[in-house]
Amino acid sequence: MPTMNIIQAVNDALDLAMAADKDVVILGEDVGKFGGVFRATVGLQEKYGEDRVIDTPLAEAGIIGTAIGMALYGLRPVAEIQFSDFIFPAYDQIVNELAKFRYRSGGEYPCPMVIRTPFGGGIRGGHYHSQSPEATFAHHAGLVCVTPSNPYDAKGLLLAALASPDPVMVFEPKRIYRGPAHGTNWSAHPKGEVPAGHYTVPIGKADIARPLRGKGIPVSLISYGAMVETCREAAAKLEAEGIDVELIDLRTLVPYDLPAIVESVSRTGRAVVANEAPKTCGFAAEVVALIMEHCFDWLQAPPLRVTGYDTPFPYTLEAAYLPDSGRVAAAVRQVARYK
Amino acid sequence: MPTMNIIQAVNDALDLAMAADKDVVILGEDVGKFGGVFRATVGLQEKYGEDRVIDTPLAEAGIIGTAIGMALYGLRPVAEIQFSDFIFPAYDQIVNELAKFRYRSGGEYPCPMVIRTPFGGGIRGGHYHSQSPEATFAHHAGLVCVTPSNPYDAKGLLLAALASPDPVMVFEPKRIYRGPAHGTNWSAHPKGEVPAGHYTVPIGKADIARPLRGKGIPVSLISYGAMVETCREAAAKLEAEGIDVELIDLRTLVPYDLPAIVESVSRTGRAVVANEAPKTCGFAAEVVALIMEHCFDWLQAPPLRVTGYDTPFPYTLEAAYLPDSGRVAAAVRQVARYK
Amino acid sequence: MTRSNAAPTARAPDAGGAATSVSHPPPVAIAPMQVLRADGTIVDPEFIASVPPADIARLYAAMVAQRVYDDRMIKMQRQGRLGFYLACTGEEACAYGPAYALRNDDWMYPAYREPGVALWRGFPLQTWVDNLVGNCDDPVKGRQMPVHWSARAQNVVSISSPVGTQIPQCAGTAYAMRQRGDDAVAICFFGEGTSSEGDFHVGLNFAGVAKAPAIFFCRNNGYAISTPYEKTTAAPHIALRAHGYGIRGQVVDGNDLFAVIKAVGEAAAYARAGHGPTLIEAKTYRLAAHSTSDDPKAYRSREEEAEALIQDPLPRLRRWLEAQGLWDEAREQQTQTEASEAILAALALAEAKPHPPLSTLFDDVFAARTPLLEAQALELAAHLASGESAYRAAGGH
Amino acid sequence: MTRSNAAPTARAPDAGGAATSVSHPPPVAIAPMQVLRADGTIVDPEFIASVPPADIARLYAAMVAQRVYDDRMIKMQRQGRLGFYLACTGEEACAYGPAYALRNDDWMYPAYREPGVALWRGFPLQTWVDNLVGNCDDPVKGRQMPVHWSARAQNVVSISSPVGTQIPQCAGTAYAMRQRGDDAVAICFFGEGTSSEGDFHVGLNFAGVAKAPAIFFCRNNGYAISTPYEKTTAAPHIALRAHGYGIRGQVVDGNDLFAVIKAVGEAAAYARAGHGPTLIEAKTYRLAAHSTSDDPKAYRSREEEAEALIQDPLPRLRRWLEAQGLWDEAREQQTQTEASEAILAALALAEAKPHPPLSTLFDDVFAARTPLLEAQALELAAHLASGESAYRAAGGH
Ligand SMILES: Cc1ncc(C[n+]2csc(CCOP(=O)(O)OP(=O)(O)O)c2C)c(N)n1
Ligand SMILES: Cc1ncc(C[n+]2csc(CCOP(=O)(O)OP(=O)(O)O)c2C)c(N)n1
Ligand SMILES: [Mg+2]
Ligand SMILES: [Mg+2]
Repeated sequence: MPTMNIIQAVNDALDLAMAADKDVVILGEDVGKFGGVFRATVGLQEKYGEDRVIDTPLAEAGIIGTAIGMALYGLRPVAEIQFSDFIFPAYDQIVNELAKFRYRSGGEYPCPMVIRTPFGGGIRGGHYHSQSPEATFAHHAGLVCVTPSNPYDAKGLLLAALASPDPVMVFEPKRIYRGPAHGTNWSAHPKGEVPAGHYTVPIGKADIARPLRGKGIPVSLISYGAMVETCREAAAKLEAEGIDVELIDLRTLVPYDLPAIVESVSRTGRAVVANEAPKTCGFAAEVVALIMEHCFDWLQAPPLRVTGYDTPFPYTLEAAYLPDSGRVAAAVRQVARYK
Repeated sequence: MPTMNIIQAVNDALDLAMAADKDVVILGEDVGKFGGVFRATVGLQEKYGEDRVIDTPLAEAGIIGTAIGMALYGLRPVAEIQFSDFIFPAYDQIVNELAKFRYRSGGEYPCPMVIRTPFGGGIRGGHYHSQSPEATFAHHAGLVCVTPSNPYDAKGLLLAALASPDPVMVFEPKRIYRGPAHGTNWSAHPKGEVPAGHYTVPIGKADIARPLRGKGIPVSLISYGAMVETCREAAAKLEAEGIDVELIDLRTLVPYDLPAIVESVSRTGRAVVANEAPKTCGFAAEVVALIMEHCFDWLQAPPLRVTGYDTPFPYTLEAAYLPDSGRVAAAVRQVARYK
Repeated sequence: MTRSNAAPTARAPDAGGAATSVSHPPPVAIAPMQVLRADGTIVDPEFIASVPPADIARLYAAMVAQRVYDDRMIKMQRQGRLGFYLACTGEEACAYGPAYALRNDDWMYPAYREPGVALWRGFPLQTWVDNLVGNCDDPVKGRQMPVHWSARAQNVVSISSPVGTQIPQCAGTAYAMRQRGDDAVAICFFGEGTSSEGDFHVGLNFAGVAKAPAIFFCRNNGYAISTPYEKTTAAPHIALRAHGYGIRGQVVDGNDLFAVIKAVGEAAAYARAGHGPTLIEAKTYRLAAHSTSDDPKAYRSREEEAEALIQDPLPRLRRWLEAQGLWDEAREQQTQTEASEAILAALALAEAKPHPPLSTLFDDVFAARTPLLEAQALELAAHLASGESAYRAAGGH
Repeated sequence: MTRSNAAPTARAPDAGGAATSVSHPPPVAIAPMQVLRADGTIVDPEFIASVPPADIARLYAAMVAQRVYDDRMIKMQRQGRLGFYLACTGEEACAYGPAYALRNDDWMYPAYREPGVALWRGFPLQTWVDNLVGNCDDPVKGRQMPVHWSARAQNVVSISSPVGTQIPQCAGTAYAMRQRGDDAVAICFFGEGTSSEGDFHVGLNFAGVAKAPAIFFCRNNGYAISTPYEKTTAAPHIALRAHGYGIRGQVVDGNDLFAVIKAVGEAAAYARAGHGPTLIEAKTYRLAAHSTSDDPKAYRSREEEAEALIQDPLPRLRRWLEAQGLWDEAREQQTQTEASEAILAALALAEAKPHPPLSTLFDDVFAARTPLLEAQALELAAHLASGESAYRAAGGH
């Protein structure tokens, strides 16, 4: 099977979709000749023309607003927002228009389209090239939100998004675009194997990224995006300490896979939830609240959150800011040893 | 002591601040001659002139963007966003600029200013005149977020906001602008008594809106904004059923008053958190997660949330959508009777 | 966004050389295009001759009916029978003119002041009133305030409250039309106040670069709620902004139905010919209050309103029709009576219909209900059964 | 936003009458204002005579130094000594010209391509380099990427990455200046790509209505990363947008230092006189890559770049200075050598400085740390002490 990194997997999915359906169009800043600042659309303009891979003026509200108008008419736009830090000029179009179109029109005007945007830190991008705003979209009803953590899911989720009747936001973990960790690449990783041709990863289904090994105190560790690899690292470290981590990769934030969460936490009685975004009102808060509501009787310890700090994202001190495997491990230990 | 409704209290606070400090300016859509669509700025343009009470062009990004520029130079702008449903064109200016100015400039450019915006449903405003987006601002570090629930706090918090060195967002509960409930007005309510002259309600301090009466199963009920009155109604109803509610009005969402939450819940062992916004990633999720992290050992029951449903806001079925005192009471009962 | 405009590149050419200021002061006021003046004089007999007079009579009748609907619905709101209403009084030509000038496969993005565009295309009066009431036959299932309807069968897009968002959407739809090889155009309606939003700028600029077959129709009615034109912009005309997007601009007398038809017709022909978008600014006046929540006495004078009445599109058209022998007092009376009866009957019918079913609360958020929404629907059902529901207490079923 | 512009009201006047299209096709290209052409010919001797030649020599020296800094820092980035860099090569006149034309109490909102505006006002080279490195003396405490500095003492506002946000902010600052009775102006720099953002529109329109003493300086360097001007807008000039805001517009040769000084000086005088804002469009060319993350080979030709070199602002100015006997090869060499030594020395010093202290992570979010931030600071301290920290593992202190 071919191995790919996430960028290649995204590019492959887009290529397949464009070849299969001439209504699929891509639009965004620098997506054409340049192939996007992360190169996710490389080669597509050459192949499908300037009318289907559209270099837009520099205006995110315009990208999303025009994409909505295209989708209403029947095209299937894939809008790229260069960094999710720059998605906010389009916030109104996304949360007041895109999210509500089907509902507010009584079902007359559904608006299926895809927004791809790289999110998260770890690329030395500082303040404005590192944010993780997914929770502020998940809060507004009407937006499907997915976050792949590896090449296999990146392709499968994007193809699922392209087939969805709903608007889908794909938050792409830019830190691990090219490899699961600094200095390694995806070809060594099982999830780097990406089938050729069309397949989908179902929206709304979490993945057990690492099952319990059956030895040690079991703890559910729930995360998504680039943090999945950080959690995997923590799990490996904890194995030796007699802590057995079940790592759940949510993959979809909206609609989330509650049965998968409940099933795991009711078995382990212990949970840690990790996201890179700031703590206050981040997605981890939602998962903890859900665990409360659905697993209270099984809990052996309070579920803890590992998150970014409640500050803007720094540059020089990025490595101190980013939740690392050490912080995840410490929280898991605390939960495992709770009495 | 004079009695006022919330609109009058806001107007009074603005009047006092403008009289005391000529750097205070008000800007927004229709705030001048018209006095704002909710009449909060009535009479101020006449008194302080068109240069200090500014009718802006219809552009929320312009209102906030220019206010930021004014604040950086030393004015103290109070920007009105007509409905919080229409704040999203300014989302980028608020979360990427206003929230981060002090931090990103190493402290060189603080940006103290106030944004007032009515939020929440209950006025038959449907889809686009009813939203509660506070959690999506609380998530971005750097914004103080306050939500008065009565005239006394409305004036005191606004005057505190005007004296704050930080940017402050005031989410005003428009449903109860003129009375704590449909058909009654604030003059009958103790919190309708509003001292003349300057006073502040401290930012970051919750209020015990209804202390325990000492009889029955104690439950902490935590809320803010217009929902406080809904919760008060529920508490009155529950008293007869042997359930003793301690009602905490958060008043400030960022920075929240953790000691007040922990103190109450560790005493009662039972908690319900209510907000009007949709459930997923709403502010109630944060409060539940905090309760988990800080009160686990005292908990007798899982903390529950009472929230809006995860749909856009409806019009005809508004009364079915809005969390009413019956839904709050049911959740409190469930928590009180949990075994 | 491809078909290049062959615009000069950005590099500084050494050509010319005299120190030229682009525009200082900005260009003087431009007289709006007119066909039939308020005083009855005809500016463009050729254009008038090109429109079947019977069509004008039909349009006039529809405009008269619209005014009757508006008057009645404002009264009904005052009587508490509607939650909210918003009239287009004085601006009828800006809805019926474009509706007439375009084809049924042309898409429309109205603001909230153009029910006429859908009614003209056959959107049933009853459905429109069902929306005003928010009953089970409201096309938007009671989810939005009155006047926020949707008319899929008429190719009129669901109305939004946030102003301006429709402008880039219209550009996108126009792009899609060209991309699909369809010969249609897309038009977007908005007020001069709305032209201050960022979405105006991004929408027109996108359409310009893409040469999308779009028409941007700015109803300049002098006010954005209480905000007068002078506080909206320092530009003498909104249409001057066309320069800045390299697109066609047009100022038109928005109270002159003929002129509006002509302007939109020309813009549509231009767009269909592949030349790109036009920004039309129609000068008109909001004779009505902004909405039933507004009282214009707070911010404008009775004299100003009286003066504006002279430009009213209805009497001007009526005089012309009468001169052609196509209208008289009897027809006027009959049209008004019929409209009044029709709208009141529709309202009575609408009021008799039940609320949208509770299930509609949870439908259409997504194509299918999520498990969370299923759970919330069950929660609500249990709550309603509990006897503690405020909705039930208020008589909801 | 008050001082009324006495704009015509929005009501349709009956005046005029001929069917007038505002602009179709849009006005033809306007020659940029020039003072000193690339070929050395002088267009405006009077203006040249009004500037002390010694000042021009100083400006030229600063521009030469800037180019040296840019060259060195790009190399340093390639060697891994900087995380990121972004040069203004070819566009130096657009920073040093405005800096010279304005007073020190005039506020500046630069984008990321104008370090010159602060350096000219005395922002220390060392501080600038401390920012590039993000060390403990970086004025923004290592919180932003390189080239996002802040210079409070110079009245230059903290640089943001999101483009365009500065434009309404600049309008607001200008408003505040007038409100305070200060005689200052505010200027905002941005690229032609940025002029597509909604913030451009809302900012210029606000400033226009308010007649705020603002200058909007659009550096039209032909590209927004890879996006060429033709895909940014169909308008031949960004400055044409001034019409649509009722403000003054000006196209200027951005590679002609004299012309830039003149344009900004005139705009400032106009603003100080109470006439309101000016939109200046400076035609230039981005000789550099967009940033060290970019490679222009992917989207433009070597021929185009070579052709653009002819317009380079530096040689043109040097020839003039040499003709005046104010410059020669020796001074050129000396300036370059000194600049090179200065920047490399500053870099070495900067690299030797420690990181910003960890406490800076939690400071300045608010004026005072909240309890939550205090708790998180303690959490981080405990984590660093645990031996499991990635930051510590990577050598952080
Ligand atoms: C984004 C947004 N901000 C504010 C409002 C509130 N609002 C509704 S209508 C209106 C005025 C619109 O004026 P204009 O565009 O001139 O249209 P008109 O009502 O005159 O037809 C305002 C401010 C809104 N609906 N949307
Ligand atoms: C809101 C926003 N969107 C996207 C970006 C990414 N970005 C950085 S610079 C740039 C191009 C800017 O072009 P232009 O305004 O012409 O300035 P220039 O770089 O040419 O000086 C883009 C798209 C950004 N910084 N901010
Ligand atoms: Mg208007
Ligand atoms: Mg550029």
